[in-house]
Amino acid sequence: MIEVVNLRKYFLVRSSGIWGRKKILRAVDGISFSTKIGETLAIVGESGSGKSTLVRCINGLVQPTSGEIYLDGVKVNGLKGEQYRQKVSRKIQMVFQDPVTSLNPRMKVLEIVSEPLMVHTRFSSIDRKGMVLELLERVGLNEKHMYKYPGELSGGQCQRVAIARALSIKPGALILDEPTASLDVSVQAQVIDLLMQLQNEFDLTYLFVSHDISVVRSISHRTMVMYLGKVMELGPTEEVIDNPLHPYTEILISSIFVPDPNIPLFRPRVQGEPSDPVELLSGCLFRTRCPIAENICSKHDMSLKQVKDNRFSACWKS
Amino acid sequence: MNWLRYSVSRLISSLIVIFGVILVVYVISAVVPSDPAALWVGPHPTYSALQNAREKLKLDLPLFERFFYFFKDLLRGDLGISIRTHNPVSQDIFKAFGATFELILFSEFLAIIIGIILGVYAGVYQNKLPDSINRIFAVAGVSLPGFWFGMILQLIFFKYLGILPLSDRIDIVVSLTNPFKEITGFYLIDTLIDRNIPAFVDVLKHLILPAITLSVYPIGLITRQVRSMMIEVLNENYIRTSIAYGIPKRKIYFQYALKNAIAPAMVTVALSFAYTLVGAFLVELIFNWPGLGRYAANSILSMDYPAIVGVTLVVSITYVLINFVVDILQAKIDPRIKY
Amino acid sequence: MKKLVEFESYSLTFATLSGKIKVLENVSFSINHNEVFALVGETGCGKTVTAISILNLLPVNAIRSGRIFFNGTEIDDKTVELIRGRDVAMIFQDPTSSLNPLYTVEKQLMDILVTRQHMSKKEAGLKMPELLKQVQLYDVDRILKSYPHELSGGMRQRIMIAMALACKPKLLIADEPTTALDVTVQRQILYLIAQIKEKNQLSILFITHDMGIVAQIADRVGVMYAGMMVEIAPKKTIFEKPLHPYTAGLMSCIFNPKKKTRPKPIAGSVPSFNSFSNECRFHSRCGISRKICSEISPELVEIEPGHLVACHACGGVRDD
Amino acid sequence: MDSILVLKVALKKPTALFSVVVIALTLFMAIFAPFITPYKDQALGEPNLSERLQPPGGKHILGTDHMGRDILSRIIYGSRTSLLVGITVVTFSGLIGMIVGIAAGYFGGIVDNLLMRFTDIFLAFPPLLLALLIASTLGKGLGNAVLALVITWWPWYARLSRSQVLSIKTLAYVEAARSAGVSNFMIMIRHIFPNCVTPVLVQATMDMGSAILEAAALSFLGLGVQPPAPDWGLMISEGKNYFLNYWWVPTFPGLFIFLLVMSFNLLGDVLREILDPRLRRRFFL
Amino acid sequence: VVIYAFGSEMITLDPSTEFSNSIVVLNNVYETLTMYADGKLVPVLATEWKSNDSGTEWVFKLRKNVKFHDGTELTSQSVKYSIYRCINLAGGPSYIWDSVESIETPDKYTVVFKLKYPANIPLIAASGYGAFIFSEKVSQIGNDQVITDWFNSGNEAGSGPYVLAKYDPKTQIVLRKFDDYWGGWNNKKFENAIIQIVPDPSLRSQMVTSGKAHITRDLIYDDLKKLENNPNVIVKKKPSYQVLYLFFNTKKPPFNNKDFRKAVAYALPYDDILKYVLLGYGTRPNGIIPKGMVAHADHLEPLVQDLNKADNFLSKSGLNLKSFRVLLTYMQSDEGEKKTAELIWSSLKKLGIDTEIRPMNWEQQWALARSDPSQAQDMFIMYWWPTVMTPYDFLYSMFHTEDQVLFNLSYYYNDKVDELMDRAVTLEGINLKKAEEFYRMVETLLREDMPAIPLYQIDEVYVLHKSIKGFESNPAYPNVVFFYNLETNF
Ligand SMILES: Nc1ncnc2c1ncn2[C@@H]1O[C@H](COP(=O)(O)OP(=O)(O)OP(=O)(O)O)[C@@H](O)[C@H]1O
Ligand SMILES: Nc1ncnc2c1ncn2[C@@H]1O[C@H](COP(=O)(O)OP(=O)(O)OP(=O)(O)O)[C@@H](O)[C@H]1O
Ligand SMILES: [Mg+2]
Ligand SMILES: [Mg+2]
Repeated sequence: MIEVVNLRKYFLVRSSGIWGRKKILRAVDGISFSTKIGETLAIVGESGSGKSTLVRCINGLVQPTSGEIYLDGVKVNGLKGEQYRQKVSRKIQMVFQDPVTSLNPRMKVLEIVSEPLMVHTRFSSIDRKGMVLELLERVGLNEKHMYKYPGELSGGQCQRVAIARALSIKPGALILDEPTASLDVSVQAQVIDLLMQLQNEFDLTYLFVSHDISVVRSISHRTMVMYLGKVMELGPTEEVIDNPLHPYTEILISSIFVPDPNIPLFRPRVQGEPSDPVELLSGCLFRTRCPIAENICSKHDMSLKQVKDNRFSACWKS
Repeated sequence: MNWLRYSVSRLISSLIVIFGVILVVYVISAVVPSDPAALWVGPHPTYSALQNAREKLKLDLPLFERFFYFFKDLLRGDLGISIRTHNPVSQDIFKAFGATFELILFSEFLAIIIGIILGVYAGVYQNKLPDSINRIFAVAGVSLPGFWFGMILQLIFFKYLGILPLSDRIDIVVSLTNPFKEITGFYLIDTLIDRNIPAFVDVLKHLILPAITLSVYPIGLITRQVRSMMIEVLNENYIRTSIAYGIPKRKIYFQYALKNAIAPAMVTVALSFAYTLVGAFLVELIFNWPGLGRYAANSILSMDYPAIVGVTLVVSITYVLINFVVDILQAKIDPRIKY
Repeated sequence: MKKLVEFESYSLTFATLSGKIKVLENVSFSINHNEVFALVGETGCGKTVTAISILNLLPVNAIRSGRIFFNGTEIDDKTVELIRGRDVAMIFQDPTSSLNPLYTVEKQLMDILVTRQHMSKKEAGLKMPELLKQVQLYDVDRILKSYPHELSGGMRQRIMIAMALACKPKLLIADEPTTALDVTVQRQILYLIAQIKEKNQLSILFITHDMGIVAQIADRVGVMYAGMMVEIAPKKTIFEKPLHPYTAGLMSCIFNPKKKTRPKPIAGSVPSFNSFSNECRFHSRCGISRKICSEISPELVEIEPGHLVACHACGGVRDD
Repeated sequence: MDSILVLKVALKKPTALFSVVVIALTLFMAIFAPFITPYKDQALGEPNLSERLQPPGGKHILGTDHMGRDILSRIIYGSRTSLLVGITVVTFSGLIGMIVGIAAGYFGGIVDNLLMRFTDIFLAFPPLLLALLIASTLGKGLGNAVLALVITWWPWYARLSRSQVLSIKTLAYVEAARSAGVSNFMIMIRHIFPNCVTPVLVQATMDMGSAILEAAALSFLGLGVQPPAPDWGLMISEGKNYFLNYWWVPTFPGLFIFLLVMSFNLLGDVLREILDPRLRRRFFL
Repeated sequence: VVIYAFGSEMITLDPSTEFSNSIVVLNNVYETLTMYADGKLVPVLATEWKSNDSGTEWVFKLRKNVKFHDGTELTSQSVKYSIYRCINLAGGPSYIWDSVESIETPDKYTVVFKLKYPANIPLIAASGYGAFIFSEKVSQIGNDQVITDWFNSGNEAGSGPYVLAKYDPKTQIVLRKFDDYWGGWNNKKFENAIIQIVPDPSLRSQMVTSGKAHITRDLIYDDLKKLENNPNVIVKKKPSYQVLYLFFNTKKPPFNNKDFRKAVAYALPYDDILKYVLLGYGTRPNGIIPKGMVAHADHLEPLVQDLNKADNFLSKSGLNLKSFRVLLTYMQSDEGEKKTAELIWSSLKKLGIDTEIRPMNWEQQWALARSDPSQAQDMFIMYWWPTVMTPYDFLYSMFHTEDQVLFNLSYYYNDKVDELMDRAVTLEGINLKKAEEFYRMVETLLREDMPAIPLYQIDEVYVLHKSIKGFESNPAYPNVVFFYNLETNF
């Protein structure tokens, strides 16, 4: 369904100093992966690791610096206008993190959900209304909500509207950029539940961006761990979580607080924060924080290697 | 370092803007549907006198060439010759500058002091009585037609109370009986340098009404801006932090909040400078103040385009420079500003 | 054990453009010496306003009723001045906006030490490196000279903690101190807070909605729902034998990284505050609501020692 | 926030109520001028030389001017020009400014740079100065004065709407529309424009006052409305030669300008305070 | 000290080119060969003069022992230098010397003017502009431009009773007595004179009543009426030679229609204009030439408002009033023009003519008038006053055929009129009677064709503080106060 080959996205940023030379920020640095239809691929990593940039490249909101993106086997990067509408937005839609800002506060739910329909189809407004109602009901809302403004809805309801909008033109894949990060626990559960149902029903492919590994475990089939624009580990979710190959994955997972009162608070396995993506090091990017780093890590190539049949890791030790 | 880079880049963009300003002003003034030659020669000229004037003023050259000459002269600080007064414009402006700047600086000084005090006060007592009174005053300040307000003040303080002079910078009699040397062009300072107290008092009396007239608008503007900046800042989380840590109120208002509020409010101060620069045009007319404004208004009314260009340039460049200084100061106050 | 903080049927109403809304209803609980009391609940249920009530940092449009005691004295406009920055210190959710952007770290720490601890500048200068080391910041000179925006999120939160430590408080209020941070950093900060608590023998009012954090750091837990305290119990009880249907629902919503679960969400969403009259605020989403639930707001009652629940269905009866 | 609520809240404030009343009365005067004016001919400029410079009272409630014309009548008719100037200046500069600002903000890059450098040049003039320059070049007259004001004002709206757009365009709903394939033009129309209208509107309310004030200043300098047409600024200007001995000639028109301008400013202030959450105080000190 | 509160700023100060306000200063600092007073010529620097029979050569004898302020003596060389400088610089007033072919200086005190065509040189030499005599020594300063700059920065080289002590053209000009003045001094005269620039008329009036100034003019007429009853001041009025004319655009419909012009002429409220615009401080000349000047049109009656006649002419014109709108321009800075325009507007409205009155500044409206008659304004009001005190100055400038429009703003071309004027002017110096006759014939023709009509002739009104004696205004030198003639009362 989605295939990404050696994707890079560099930003130019200005650094300090009188004449401030421009420097390169490697937000996404040579990433390749592919997904199957009906599969959920989770992308996890700390903030700034390039998750959003990656998925925004895929649906064309950001122009990648290099690399190729294929949707259903068609190369889609750099498309514009009608081409873009046909080959990208019909196939892949996005749900954003913040339910409040992802809906135009001056449009009614009906208008919001029917906007993609207006762009992509020629249905009459009555037909569209019917379709919108159907969609709303599918995501657990009803006719009442059709004439409300986003400001009158709760966060969870807003996120449902956003999902309905994404589904309105029946895309094959959804990009979910932390769709539950700003929701409450109880609402988060509702939305995840809904997403799982929808996937079953429409055979959707999900790119699920998150930094909450607990949620990832419940929803995704495979997981990709990113750090400073590079993939650290890729593999089936359960295996990655239960038996991480890369020390970074291991640390990420050990940092999670398990909701179990019997586990006492233990000392953090890692210190410091991710280094500045502008001043990248040679060799393994994680070695400055890695508990098992050795001198040789600074020279070692850190491209993703296949370790077992479906497991990949970028650590030479694994 | 950052600060220096910011200053340099702002300076460059200011220069570009100034060039644009020059171009715009020149083009606007050059398409004037009037005959500068007629102004140059005065009333009832002969035809040949007009023709001579046209040649002298290079009116027969194409606009582009005229701009070229104009710009070349400008780089040497030469603004051309006023068609109305036949003096070099730069000289006219230089003479008028002192009078105007004395008035503007005095009013702006009043405005900044009063505006900040009222603004902080109103911001701290948001929606309480002092705030409401303040706000009505501030709004009234920005709503008064200065040219009208000046007349009303003249009516009250000159005609009815008889305690302040009607107009001019100094009384003729005082200037004759207590002459002083013009050094800075600021009479207040000149009289002081001369230790000429009667003249100083007279100058001050003459300054009061025009300065008040000119400062009501900036006072309103600054009060309003400082007030809303104060409110905004007092809502910030870091102020809440300071309160939570028990930092004394006075320190919070006048040190933390004011510093944070003043950086953005400085833009308003710059804006209010722009107002006084031009407000002086009207105020000087009413108070017969021999400054740039009166010169400008007369030039505009008689379409003396080198003078108009000159004054506009001087005023706009002053304004651009004030903005530049404000930006730099802001960057100095607020370490977050980068570009 | 003497109570450090005590809320006595504390209610809070906001006057807003669209009328008055009662955001806290009859909140009563207490925090003991040397314990971590975690306050959990969904967004907007009133955790923050409860916490800042202790320091009286409420907005001007707040109308309060009921009483709050600190160390036995009632907190009012006067007494609160005495405890701010001395007995009680607070760490906020968003360290970026909670530090003054125009002053260096040094100046901000110094002001607290000088004005609240009555140190001389010189003493304060000696104290500051020590404080920074306590929060595991070792590059002292650079950090002191830095402006907040030049530091990373984790460092800023450590600075906030250092500011709190500078006060030698008896109570530390931590309002979602790690929500804005990355997972790896979250654990560092929490571990730091826990260490400090052990070393300095202080009480912590810890606000969060992450049950994982509660599970690891809290001693006792208070669960809030729409401005009401619905259940208070020791941590273990909350996780293992929650009584209030809301708490129970909450527990079943939680994802666990150790097992693949299909969560069982609570239906519906939190109603808006202005729709409440005198009723159980949870009854519209409650699976076991009865008629009485829509008429009378349940009181918080102690069902077993240390376990308080506000639910008509559980009133006195233990039905697990 | 919905507009009814805003209105309701606003009208609870005495200042807002006051300004709404003044504005409504002025509007009434402007619309019904022919029916409520005591001396219509005089209002339109007909000299009435036998009653020159009469003090207020009696036949002429606010007195007469140097041509014997009834000042009240001229003030009533003058409200038309003032309101007209205010509305046209604000509308046109608002529209132009929004178009430029939205285009610059939305497209960014070179478009933004070009447009904004261009507006910067206009912003580098103190506004009234540029208006004076333009009005004197274009020639005297109301139309030219309005044009001059529009030329000096649109950059402010451009800047305001650009900054709005910059914050709106990063919001997820714009990205959502883009990824749904909505064209740039439609995004600007449907998503960006409606969301930057409110601040522009609030600004415009306040600017109504300033526009009226600046138009009056231009008239005062002889660059705006031309005699014998009735206009408040012009009346002050004409009264300038008489005010020391005949105080009422400039005083009343000035008072009307002041009240109207102040009303717009007060209203704008209240609206801004209601609509801008940052101006609502939250913490207790 | 005597203080003259004056309304306008000074501009230039070069005696050879000055054509504007500064004559107020110059006439006290410089002197001319002759002066014009009440229709007669008075000797000043020249003591006597005579011409040949054809009026093409004039001989002037100079006054002896006249000192310039720079110490040099008045000689025929300085006269020659001064007049040549005026001619060579070709500034505004240079045209008065147009007739001069050459100037000869046979001896130290004799000046001979050789002319291209007959002209009244003694009268020309009395002109308030361009006829000042100054020391030849200034030629040593540098080239013409340098000299001009030298003058404009507040220097002078005159022979008048006062020297320029301080020159601040926008605020104040201070004059101090010249000790060596040939006219001598007595202790009643003022040793210092100040020209204070006070643009605000109310303030000027305030200043004389309170004694802060002693002389002023150009007050608001309403204020003047009050001042007449004020015991502290004396209001002096006298007809000036300044007349306000209304020009009709005879090259463009509807004013190319003579009957229409007459209809408008009879519709105007002349009395109201005099009464309300000037509040009586003015008169009406019978024709174009102002009252008090040679060749005033005594044989004509002034125009009066007559609405019947106006209606008759209107119907005779056969124009459809609904089909056009006429434009009247006036100078915005002038109250009188403005009010007059409003009165014209209102009376034409009563006649059914839709008029737009548009204030413009002088250069703009003049530029418009000079552009293309078919695009120019329909009516134009303008003041005219003479440079040389001859009727020719009025009639020739405004009604003689011009190749390039300058001041014939009615675009009036009449060979008969041209010829009469051309002959009259050559006779002026030798046979004034005959010249006057020709001028009156021109007036008759102009009344018939009505290309322009005089609206009023303003009075020169000076307000003096009661402490001042000896003031006499001289309309040939508008605005000028000859401080030397004044004496103090105390
Ligand atoms: N438009 C941009 N210009 C410059 N730098 C950018 C831009 N967009 C993103 N970046 C940088 O690229 C890096 C990756 O950003 P990205 O938003 O993809 O991270 P993320 O993994 O989604 O983080 P988060 O978890 O916080 O959402 C960051 O360092 C960010 O600062
Ligand atoms: N100044 C105010 N005026 C009106 N309502 C307010 C005000 N401040 C807070 N509220 C309301 O009070 C309720 C409680 O807010 P509070 O900030 O305590 O929630 P919280 O539990 O801390 O939520 P979160 O988890 O999002 O921090 C909210 O519904 C909020 O909208
Ligand atoms: Mg992201
Ligand atoms: Mg909170």
